[in-house]
Amino acid sequence: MNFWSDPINSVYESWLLAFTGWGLDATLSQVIIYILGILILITFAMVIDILLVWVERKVVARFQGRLGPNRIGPFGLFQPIPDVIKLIIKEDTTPANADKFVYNLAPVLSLASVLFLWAVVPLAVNIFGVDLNIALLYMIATGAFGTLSIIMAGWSSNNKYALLGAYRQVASMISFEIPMVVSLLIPAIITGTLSMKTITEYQVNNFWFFLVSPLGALLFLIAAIAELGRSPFDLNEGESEIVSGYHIEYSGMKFGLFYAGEMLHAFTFGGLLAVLFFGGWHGPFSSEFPLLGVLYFVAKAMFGYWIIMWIKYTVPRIRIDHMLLFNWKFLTPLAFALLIVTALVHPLLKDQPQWIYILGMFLSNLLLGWVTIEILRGRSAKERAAVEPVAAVGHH
Amino acid sequence: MIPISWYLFLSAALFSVGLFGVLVRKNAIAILLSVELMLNAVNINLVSFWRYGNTADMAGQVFSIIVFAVAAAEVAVGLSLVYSVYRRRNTVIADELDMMKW
Amino acid sequence: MEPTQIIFLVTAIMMLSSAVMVVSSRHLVHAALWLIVTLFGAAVLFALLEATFIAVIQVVVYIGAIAIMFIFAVMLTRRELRDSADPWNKGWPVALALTAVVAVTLGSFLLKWDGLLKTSQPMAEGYDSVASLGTALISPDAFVLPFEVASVLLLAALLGSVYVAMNKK
Amino acid sequence: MHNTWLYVGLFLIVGIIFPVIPLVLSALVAPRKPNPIKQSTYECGLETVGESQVQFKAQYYVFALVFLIFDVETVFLFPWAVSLNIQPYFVVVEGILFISILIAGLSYTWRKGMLEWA
Repeated sequence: MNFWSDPINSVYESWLLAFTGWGLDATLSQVIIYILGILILITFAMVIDILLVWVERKVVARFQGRLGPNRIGPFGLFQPIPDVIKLIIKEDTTPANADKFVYNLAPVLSLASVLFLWAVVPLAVNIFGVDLNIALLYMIATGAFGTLSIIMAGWSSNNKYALLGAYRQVASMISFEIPMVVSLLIPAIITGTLSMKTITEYQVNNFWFFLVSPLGALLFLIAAIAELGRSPFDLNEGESEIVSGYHIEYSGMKFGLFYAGEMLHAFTFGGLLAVLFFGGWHGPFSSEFPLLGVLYFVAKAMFGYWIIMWIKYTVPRIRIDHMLLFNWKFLTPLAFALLIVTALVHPLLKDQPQWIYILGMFLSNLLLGWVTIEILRGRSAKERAAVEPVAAVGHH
Repeated sequence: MIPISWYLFLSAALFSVGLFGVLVRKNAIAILLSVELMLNAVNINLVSFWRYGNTADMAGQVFSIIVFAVAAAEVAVGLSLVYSVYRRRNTVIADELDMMKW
Repeated sequence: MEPTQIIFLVTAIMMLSSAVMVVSSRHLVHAALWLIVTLFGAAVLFALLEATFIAVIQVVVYIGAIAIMFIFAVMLTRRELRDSADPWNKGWPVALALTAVVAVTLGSFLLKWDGLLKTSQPMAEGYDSVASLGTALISPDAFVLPFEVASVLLLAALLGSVYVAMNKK
Repeated sequence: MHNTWLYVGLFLIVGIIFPVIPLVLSALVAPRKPNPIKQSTYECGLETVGESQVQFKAQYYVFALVFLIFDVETVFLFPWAVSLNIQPYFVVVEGILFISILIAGLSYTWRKGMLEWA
């Protein structure tokens, strides 16, 4: 098999041949190759993660009119290396009353829950960890471990601020999981599968789902930002009130794991946004040259990551009750309304020509968005009418 | 190949551990934790009978999904009751809840 | 021994020992964390049984929602968080005897059954458990009634639990 | 040939072990000189008053309750969504009935003011 058209399978087969040639059992050599492949995939993710440290620092500097890291290497590109070395050789303090085992397990679980996601993300036409037929649910399941790691960290640190930060973060993560799951259902309805590989292939052969469900993509993005705990939903950190949230007592490499996990999580959500709504690895010549597909995927994921950063460094933090009520009173009903509209329109139009289908779905999304905005406008006008007389008195 | 007996015996053992927890635990939340163990034992039974029987008949899996819904409902109502009692009586120790004794 | 058998045994031992920790642990948060280990073990078993959907749902619902609920509830009623006293009530020897009777009865019933050593048939090629589950759940001649009843059950649970938890009287 | 669940299982194991490596590395090279001040609870330099594991607000618990119910609901919706393409149209109505029953529950809790931050 040709390396350039099918790199994973060609490497797999040549290695399998080599291992069995050395007299190893077929199952055992399969396990060894799997582990090697997993290590390569995880290392790839971690290399991107380390680069993200530079990207994040450089971009935030530009947003704030600074230069950012510029001393080590061209454009300060090698800045992450001393950062990592510093984290490794830093003394690691543990609070005296901490629950040691849980305290140490939490950062590991935090990064691991993000790494787990990379098992199912399709990087190119035939470069992917595994084609799971329930990949979307698997993605939600890994999120459960992330939630767990946060509550473990907050609880075991034996610190009030950490615990408050964990409460806030967990409450917002579980709340925003509902609109996220519902927005995942839209690609599932259109393709009739939960496999990310099939969803991407459907988009390559037909159309990007962004066209038929712009509202779904928007819901996914908002829910993803809230899951990540990034601004405007970063009140789990709230440095002016609870210092830095659930990882306040962590130092050295343990903090580094939380930090790396958060960074990679944001990038992975960018990638998932690409996979679900923007065609994944799809681009010119991506089917012929899978390695090019990986490049497209990384570029799209980086674009999603950049949008998340853009929002993070632009908008201010909101209050925890506003955030939770925003979810339960606005985002969740909207998500379910979108699900109902999609479930009604999709079966009606699926046998029509493609342009009618796309137009119909797009218009139904647009209509729902317009209705939502009108309802919001009516409500806010009512609220303003109730508030304004008081404000007028205040002015005089 | 794993014979079905392995699953059934594991599930029976898990059920017994859960039953013991329900009977001996003082704390009401711990009792609910043990009930979860028992429900899980049931679920293992359901799914293994599905797998070792006719896999085209989805009754086993559908039933275990219903068990998930029941478990969620049980946890929601149970924990709310515990919290409600805690607010009135300031305790979650089941032995101290003696309102209904006389 | 086959690899699947080894995986099963490791998982079973892990599940049973953590289940024992759930019922014996003094600290309730630890008990809840041990419960998570047991629940994850059950998910591994479901994966072994090739019930892929159930395996993932086990993690999503039990670890992602129910276990978190338990930890929240423990923290809400935290005056009893550290049981310094005995976590078991005085009647535990009786309970142990009772449990032993139940376990022995269950075991003897199982041993009498003749299908005990039954092994599974391999799954059909290209079998999609999610799609067939979906078809079974919503087709009118299968399980559509339980499907709708489940939503009523969840509705009742939502209303009841929120009312009980937040009732100020 | 390619065993899906074997791969996922191995991925979970490797994914858990991988983050431990930098921790072990750090434990080997980092200095360790603990003292009571370093190990005390960090509260911006103030002395800690009372227990650290504070009781949390009941409102979080209500949101967790609503989440639990809706999480289980989505579990039912996944098989429904996947089989929409191969089912007749009235199946859509069944799902919408299912969703609207739960939305009714959400709007009831909303109306009763139980979602408000008390």
